[in-house]
Amino acid sequence: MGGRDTDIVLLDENGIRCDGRKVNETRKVTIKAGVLKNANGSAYIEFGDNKILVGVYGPRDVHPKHMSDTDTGILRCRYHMAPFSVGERKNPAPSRREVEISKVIKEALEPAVMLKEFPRTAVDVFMEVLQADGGTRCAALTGASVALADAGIPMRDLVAGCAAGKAADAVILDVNNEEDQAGQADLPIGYMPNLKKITLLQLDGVLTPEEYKQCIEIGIDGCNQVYEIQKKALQDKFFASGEKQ
Amino acid sequence: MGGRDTDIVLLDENGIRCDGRKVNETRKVTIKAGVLKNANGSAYIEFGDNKILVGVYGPRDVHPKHMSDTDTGILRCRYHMAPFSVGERKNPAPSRREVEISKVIKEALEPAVMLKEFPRTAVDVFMEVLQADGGTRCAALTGASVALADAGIPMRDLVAGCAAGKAADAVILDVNNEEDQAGQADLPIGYMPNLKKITLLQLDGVLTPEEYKQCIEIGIDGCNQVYEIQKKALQDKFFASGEKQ
Amino acid sequence: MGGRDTDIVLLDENGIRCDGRKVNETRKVTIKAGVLKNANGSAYIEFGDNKILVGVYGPRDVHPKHMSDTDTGILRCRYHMAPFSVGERKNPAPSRREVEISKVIKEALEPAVMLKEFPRTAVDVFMEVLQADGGTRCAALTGASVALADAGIPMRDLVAGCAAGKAADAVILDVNNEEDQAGQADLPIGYMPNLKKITLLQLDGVLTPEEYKQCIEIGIDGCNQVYEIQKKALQDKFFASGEKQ
Amino acid sequence: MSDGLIIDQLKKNQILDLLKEGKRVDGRQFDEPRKLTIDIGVIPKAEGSARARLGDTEVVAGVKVQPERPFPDTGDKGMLICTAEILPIAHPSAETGPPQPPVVELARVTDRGIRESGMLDMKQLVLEKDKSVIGVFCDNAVTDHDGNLFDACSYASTAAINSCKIPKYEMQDDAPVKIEGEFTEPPITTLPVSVTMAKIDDYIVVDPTIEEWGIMDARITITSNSDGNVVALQKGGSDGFTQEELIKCAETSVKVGSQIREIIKQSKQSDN
Amino acid sequence: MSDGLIIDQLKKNQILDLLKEGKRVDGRQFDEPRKLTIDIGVIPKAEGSARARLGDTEVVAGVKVQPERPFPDTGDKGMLICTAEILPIAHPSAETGPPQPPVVELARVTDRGIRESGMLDMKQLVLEKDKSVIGVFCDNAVTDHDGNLFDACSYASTAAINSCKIPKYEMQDDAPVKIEGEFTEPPITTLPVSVTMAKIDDYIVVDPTIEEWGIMDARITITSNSDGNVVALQKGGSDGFTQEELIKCAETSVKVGSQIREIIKQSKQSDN
Amino acid sequence: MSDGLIIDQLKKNQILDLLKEGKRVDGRQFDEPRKLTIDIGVIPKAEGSARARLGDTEVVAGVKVQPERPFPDTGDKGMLICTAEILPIAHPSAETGPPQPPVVELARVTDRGIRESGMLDMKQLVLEKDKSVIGVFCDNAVTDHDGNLFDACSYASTAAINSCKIPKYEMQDDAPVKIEGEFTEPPITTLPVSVTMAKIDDYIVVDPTIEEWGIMDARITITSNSDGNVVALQKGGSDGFTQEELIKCAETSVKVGSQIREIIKQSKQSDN
Repeated sequence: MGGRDTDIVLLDENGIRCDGRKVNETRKVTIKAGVLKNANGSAYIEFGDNKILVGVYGPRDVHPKHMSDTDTGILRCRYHMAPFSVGERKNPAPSRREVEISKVIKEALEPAVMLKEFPRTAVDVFMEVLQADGGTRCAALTGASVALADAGIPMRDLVAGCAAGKAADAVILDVNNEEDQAGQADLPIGYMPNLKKITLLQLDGVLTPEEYKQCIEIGIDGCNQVYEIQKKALQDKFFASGEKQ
Repeated sequence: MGGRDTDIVLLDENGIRCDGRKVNETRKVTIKAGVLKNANGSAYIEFGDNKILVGVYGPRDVHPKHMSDTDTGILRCRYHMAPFSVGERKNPAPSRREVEISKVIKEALEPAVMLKEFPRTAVDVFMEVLQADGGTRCAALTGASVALADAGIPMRDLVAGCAAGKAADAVILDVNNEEDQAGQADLPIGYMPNLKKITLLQLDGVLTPEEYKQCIEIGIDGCNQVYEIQKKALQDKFFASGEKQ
Repeated sequence: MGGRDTDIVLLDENGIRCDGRKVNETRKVTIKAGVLKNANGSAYIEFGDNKILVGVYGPRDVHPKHMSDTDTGILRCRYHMAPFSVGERKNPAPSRREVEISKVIKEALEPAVMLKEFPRTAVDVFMEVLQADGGTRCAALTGASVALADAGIPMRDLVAGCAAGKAADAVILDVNNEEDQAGQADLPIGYMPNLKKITLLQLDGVLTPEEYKQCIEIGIDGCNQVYEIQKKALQDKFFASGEKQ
Repeated sequence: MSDGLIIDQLKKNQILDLLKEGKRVDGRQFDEPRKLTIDIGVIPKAEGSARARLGDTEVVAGVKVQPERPFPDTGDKGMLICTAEILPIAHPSAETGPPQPPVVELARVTDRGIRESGMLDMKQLVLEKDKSVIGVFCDNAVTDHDGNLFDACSYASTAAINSCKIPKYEMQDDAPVKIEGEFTEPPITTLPVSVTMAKIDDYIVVDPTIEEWGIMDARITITSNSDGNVVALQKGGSDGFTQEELIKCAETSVKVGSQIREIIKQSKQSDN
Repeated sequence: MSDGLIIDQLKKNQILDLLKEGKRVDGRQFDEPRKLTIDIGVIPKAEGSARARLGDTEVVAGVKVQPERPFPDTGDKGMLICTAEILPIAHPSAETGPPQPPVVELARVTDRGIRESGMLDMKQLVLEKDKSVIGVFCDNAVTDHDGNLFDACSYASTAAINSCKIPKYEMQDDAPVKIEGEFTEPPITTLPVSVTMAKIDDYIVVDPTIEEWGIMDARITITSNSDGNVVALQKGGSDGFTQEELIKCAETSVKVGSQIREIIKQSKQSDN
Repeated sequence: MSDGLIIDQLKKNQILDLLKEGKRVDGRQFDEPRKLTIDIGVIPKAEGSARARLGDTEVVAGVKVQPERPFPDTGDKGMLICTAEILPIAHPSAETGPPQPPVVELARVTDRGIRESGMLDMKQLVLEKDKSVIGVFCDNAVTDHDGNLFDACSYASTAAINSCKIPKYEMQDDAPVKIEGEFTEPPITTLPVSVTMAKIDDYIVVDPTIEEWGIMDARITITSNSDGNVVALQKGGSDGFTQEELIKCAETSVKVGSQIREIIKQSKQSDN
């Protein structure tokens, strides 16, 4: 952030972005629920060129026992990148960045999950980034919501994720990798459309108060679009007759 | 493996190897049982220039308790190289290679140990390589069998270890360090002579099916020779009058 | 130690050291007890340019339980340096040096603490070096004694710390950083003035038997001086009307 | 989201009852931070340092400045790394050992607030392009924990970096050599300041104490710069915020942040 | 040897009873592997990739190719490293944290099968002797675990490396610079394929499912190359094999391996 | 301070009763170490090695000598590092895994005794100033533990270093190249020898066995050099020493140390 030197044209004279999108357009998002055999729930999401696999296990016993809570279930999240998911091979051990994102996603999902329904147990959400292209945390969060629902975990709402941001002095929706690297700000958002609550919010980069407002506005729009795709994925899994891949 | 460049003559025109042996000859093996004061059983083995000390503790309690098994005893093995045991000083922390060899040796010893005789407890086998010269895993396995017997652990058979391999296009017995580095294949074998079962088998390098058969054949021969030395070491310990070093 | 090359004059023709002190003079020591809000006891000590903060928690429960002792309380000590406390930034993870010093200080404090008075529990002493200038272990030990007393832990005596040493062929008191680097010996001492027992003693460097005797002699003198400052700090905390900073 | 802090039910009810009346346990307004005191130069041997006391929360930040070999793709900029650790003296619940997720988050949020603001003009911290650059390491040590470590670390870091001295180096034989006793001012462009707000029920309060922290439903940390722009942001906790709340929080952050910024500025002047 | 998998006694008896009748639970012949599907190019941004599904076991392998500084004694050869991890999504028993011995073994056996076969002609992967060589990293991620991870990782790795592209580099000022958009084929010499057999009582079955894996007495993994030679081998489990069994297993491995090799070859062609 | 060793009360009383009569359990005088046997050259492939048996405590020390890049501020001196580990074969209480504080202390005290004595003239171990120096690594492996590991490691280390051979190296293209078969003697200046004394009640005994170690109140390890000077010192345990005791301990250390030094010297001669 903060405008690294680059030759890339992030926004042309017609308001078209480097990947052909308009400023308020998301990348193509496809989600498929129930893709893993062993997991209690799962989802595979492609969010632009991001490719993320999410598996959910639980509610299940907690070891060691003293980590469990007699009043409530606990949610545990792990966001992890495959070594081959990024440009230069990544060390497989979890980085501090992955530890932080895991925590932020956990706290974005907690408002949506009815944890009190399964006291003493844990639900584990494992997000595996197979290919990364900017905006992985929003994509992982989006997929995790679908995987939780697929696992039959009681939920108040789905959480949909989409980033807003700023590049070439314009407020844009769904920041891709080039815009993240060469742009001015990245504001990932997680949103519960029915409950109208933002549960994930971070910011890298500089925004005026006015731009900040616009980013939140446009980001919520993006989340609402993503939400429709989440619902469709769950319907396809539960109601569609077949079309198994 | 796979024929690294080297000037060394692994086999001369008379069929003599770089250390003076014939193709079907093992290096000199000496074993002494009962060499440590504190261990319940122990052995010191020299296998060519390999020098390995093995100590056995147990059967003893398992901590934490949930690692124990009410139906059977468990065998735990650690193969470890001293920092000064190899050409360039080795980091004392266990490498992934040492972790794998520990597991392979454990599974080579398990068929020989009557684990059901000591449920809820563990027997620990610690193998310390003081000097390495090719074939350490076979040597460590050989010494470990003797140390287990020395500890009075009930056993169905001893496991004897000896590698076969290929160098200078010939099938050879008991691969030494130079042959391992510059040769074509290394096939370590662990064998129970009475039960006629192979319990350790690995391979690095390329063998035709026919060579593979020959290697197993010659390797079993080598194990049978090593077995006689194992038995003698135990007899010397238990029946010989003295000759304490 | 052992006389590294340096241009510094450690002792001039008038017997004055590089920081202006005489050979038998300590640096300025100031101690303030009760400086932390959350800790059960605490102290801030400046020993020359050393600045060290000590916090004490306990007696409190021990986790895991099997680490506790039904017959006695246990003392746990952690000596730790802030990354910015030394010339070149220090990695925040505890070094082997810090592990050793923690153990040496623990064993220097144990004779002074009446551990039998609080069986099954632990007292934790955390020493944080904010700025280091030679002699940190003596300074930390000195501060820790005051913090333990401030926490109301029953004690037989305070332990006062001060190093003796050798520089420019002279026996000196309270070795500073330059003298530690360029001098000939450093002999840190921990001493219980009432019980007349030395509870911490280490040595780096070479001393003749006669110099060794002189070092212990002068070091005990230094500890006695430090002891007066310790007592004053505790009086200021408990009896003085106010003068809160 | 309590990050391991346990507050008893009685205390919780007391706090909630007061909030309903528009009051806080310690008498502050909802948008009023605790008293902030900043002392700079507390670690004279470090190139910069500051002790920040925010109520009973206390942090010591020390800045080390030393030459570093740059990463291959950023050889035209200096390096800046901020860290944070909660010392075990700070609270009975503080743990030694590898940092747990809440501490990793604290360190990363502290770092991001400084870094994303562009506080230091990193291009001025190059000794020789691609060979040697100046590294600025600002390590925060929490010495007493009464809640809201995010802001205390933000203030200590900004004050320490703002008041640091950059030693002069000369390149000799491709290696940087320090010129003893010569220093330059750090290339400061702006002063980033974070303000953390806790949401308890539907009330949002600035600068939560450890008790408010322990019972809050959600929190948000918003960092603004000298121009009143937003430069970093971190939502936490097990609940969410409405769009309106977030707009309001940003306004509060900019407003409160400008008061804090004055205290940080004065800390430097009072030292001179 | 169960590597932590627990199979109930009823299931175990059922499997054993069927084996005595010459049958397997899923209807396969003793020497018949499960259906293998390989899709290559599933990670387009990696230089090579493959997803292998062996029954319900699934592995994604990704290949990264990048310049590396060689070790002092192997400056005339490129680098090749294969790894494997069992993702926690793959099975309820999978653990995060440092790899346990069974995972270390999986990774090392996967690596050895590729490396010892000489699959890649490493001498062709040198940019400048002793200064810079091409490193090929093939990382296997197990995404669903229904037994026999050894073979699934072998097939995914071989397919991913076989189908990878090697970017072109030029040495400039002793440093390798990538030429965008230019690639060469990897220097493939042979296609190694492992076949794992489980011994249950005295029956030996190819490609065990997770249930067969959980009750087996011993196992052997034999890797053969395109010439039908044996290139790597790993015995595991708490029992041993007779000499005759081992000869038979090698024959089975070569035979089954040649069928598998055709599927791997076709996966590349169907992509083009 | 027992470092995890538990001695039963009966044994403890027996030891104490004997001490009151001026006797020790194994019949030794208070100032009498156990029988020391040193064999050098036990690891022929290492550049130096020694096995020290002190009673039933046994340590094998191996010395590796290899070229190293020096640290920036010590480019005019070779490197010397001694380590120690307690192998799990040595005692039922020995643990694998990262070294616990008692093992860290053992390693550091062993290292300090050798290093601070100036045993090796490090200035003679430079191949090219600031570029390449000779590193001497002496690793101690405790193989049987019957108490007083400090002294056993001290003797094994001193004997191993004293008898090591330094390979010859030539600098070629800024890199050191070993000249096969050529060696020089190590630049030995003095032979450091530690003597450890345990305080039990008010009795001080030299070279405690594991049982004496388990019940002692405090201990002190004093290392002296060939000139009879004190070069390193480490107090341990949960009690203190009086000034008089410490003076006496130093005298004992120098006296006993000179006997030990003869055994170490002879171990080298008997090898030749």
